[in-house]
Amino acid sequence: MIQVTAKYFAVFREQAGIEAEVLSTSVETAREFYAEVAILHNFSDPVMNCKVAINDELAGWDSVISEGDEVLFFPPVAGG
Amino acid sequence: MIQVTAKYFAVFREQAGIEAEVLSTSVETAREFYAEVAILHNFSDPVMNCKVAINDELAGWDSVISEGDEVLFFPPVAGG
Amino acid sequence: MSSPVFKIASEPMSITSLNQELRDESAGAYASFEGWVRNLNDSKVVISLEYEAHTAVATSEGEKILVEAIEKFELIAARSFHRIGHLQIGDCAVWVGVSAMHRGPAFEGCRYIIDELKHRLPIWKKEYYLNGNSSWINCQTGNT
Amino acid sequence: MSSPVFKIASEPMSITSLNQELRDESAGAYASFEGWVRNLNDSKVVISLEYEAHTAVATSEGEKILVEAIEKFELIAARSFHRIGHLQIGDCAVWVGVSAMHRGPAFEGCRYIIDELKHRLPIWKKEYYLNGNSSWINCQTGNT
Repeated sequence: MIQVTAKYFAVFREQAGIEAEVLSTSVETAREFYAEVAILHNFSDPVMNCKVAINDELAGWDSVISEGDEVLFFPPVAGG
Repeated sequence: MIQVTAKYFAVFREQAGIEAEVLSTSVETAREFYAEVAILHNFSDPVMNCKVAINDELAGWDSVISEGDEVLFFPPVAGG
Repeated sequence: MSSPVFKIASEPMSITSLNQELRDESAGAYASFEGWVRNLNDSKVVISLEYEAHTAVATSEGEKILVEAIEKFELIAARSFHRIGHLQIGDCAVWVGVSAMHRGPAFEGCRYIIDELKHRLPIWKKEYYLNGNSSWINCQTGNT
Repeated sequence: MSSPVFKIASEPMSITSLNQELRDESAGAYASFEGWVRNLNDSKVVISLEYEAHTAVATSEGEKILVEAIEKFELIAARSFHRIGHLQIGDCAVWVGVSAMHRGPAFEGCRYIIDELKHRLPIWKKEYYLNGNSSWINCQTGNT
């Protein structure tokens, strides 16, 4: 198990009711970690509409997450 | 024969050496009138690259010209 | 829809206030184009240039182009001016601004207007070169 | 080529001075886009809206988009900002400005930048409606 910080933005933050939390997980990738937090907080957006950043850098959903990482979950964007 | 004022702009004015002149002509259309002034002043631009206005309104080259008209000869344009 | 305004201007214009005239509560997109006098044309060094226009015909033709663009692209508003007289490198020679609900029509309408202005307005440009020569340019030759 | 600058801005910016930063003696064309807050989205009356961003990621992704556009369209320079915080109807939420030798690349580069910004920046919009409701918007739904 590793300890990872999950951070939530915009509608994810509102749905989760918190900005960030430290979670213990046995998953390997950002995609699997999203599946876990989506169940935890009832997120319904599929990954293809969302983005993930690891330690403030945009990352692919198949990136491996490591002990101590901050994983940022970005719901569908709407700039402009 | 009708009396018509020919007005020249930009490179036409420089080639003709005058801004305007009153000419007597027996032609019927702006196109034929241009052919006459082109010979008179050595204009080499074909009508398809030029424009004509009659009494300050853009007109087609086949417009009929009448006694007292002002016919404006516009060389190839270069706005912007 | 506000009525379109096209101006032949012998002095610099305030683009900031023209931009304000395009505003509308339903406008989500604004696109603009500026033509700047540049220092090279056809690999000759340009030091300044002179624009001449037939003001009455250019103004009515310019307004016609704005109306066409508003109808064709469902723009909310459109404005444009073209400078005449002696301009220096970097001066704004022509400006087009449009507002629309969405960005697609704003870009397309703005592009339509500048393309038509360049081909249809009775405006002529004389370039003055570093070597002391000058030459009338036409839109078949190099151009912005 | 000047280095591109993308900014997440919590206060209004001076577009006039940003325009100046794009100037270059070889630039013949300038194209700009502004996204304005409009009063209707999906037929609901909007009274104001709130933009939230992840500033660090949005800034680096924004700069990446500007660099892509400069290379792809041979732009001379490109700048952009996106506002965050609470905006009112008519406020400028996003601005893109580019300069190029000619107008084709200027229009295409400007369009490329705004299209990419809208899809790639971690920025979120919450609309507040006349009826007291509010809702997070995503770019699959109605948009400028």
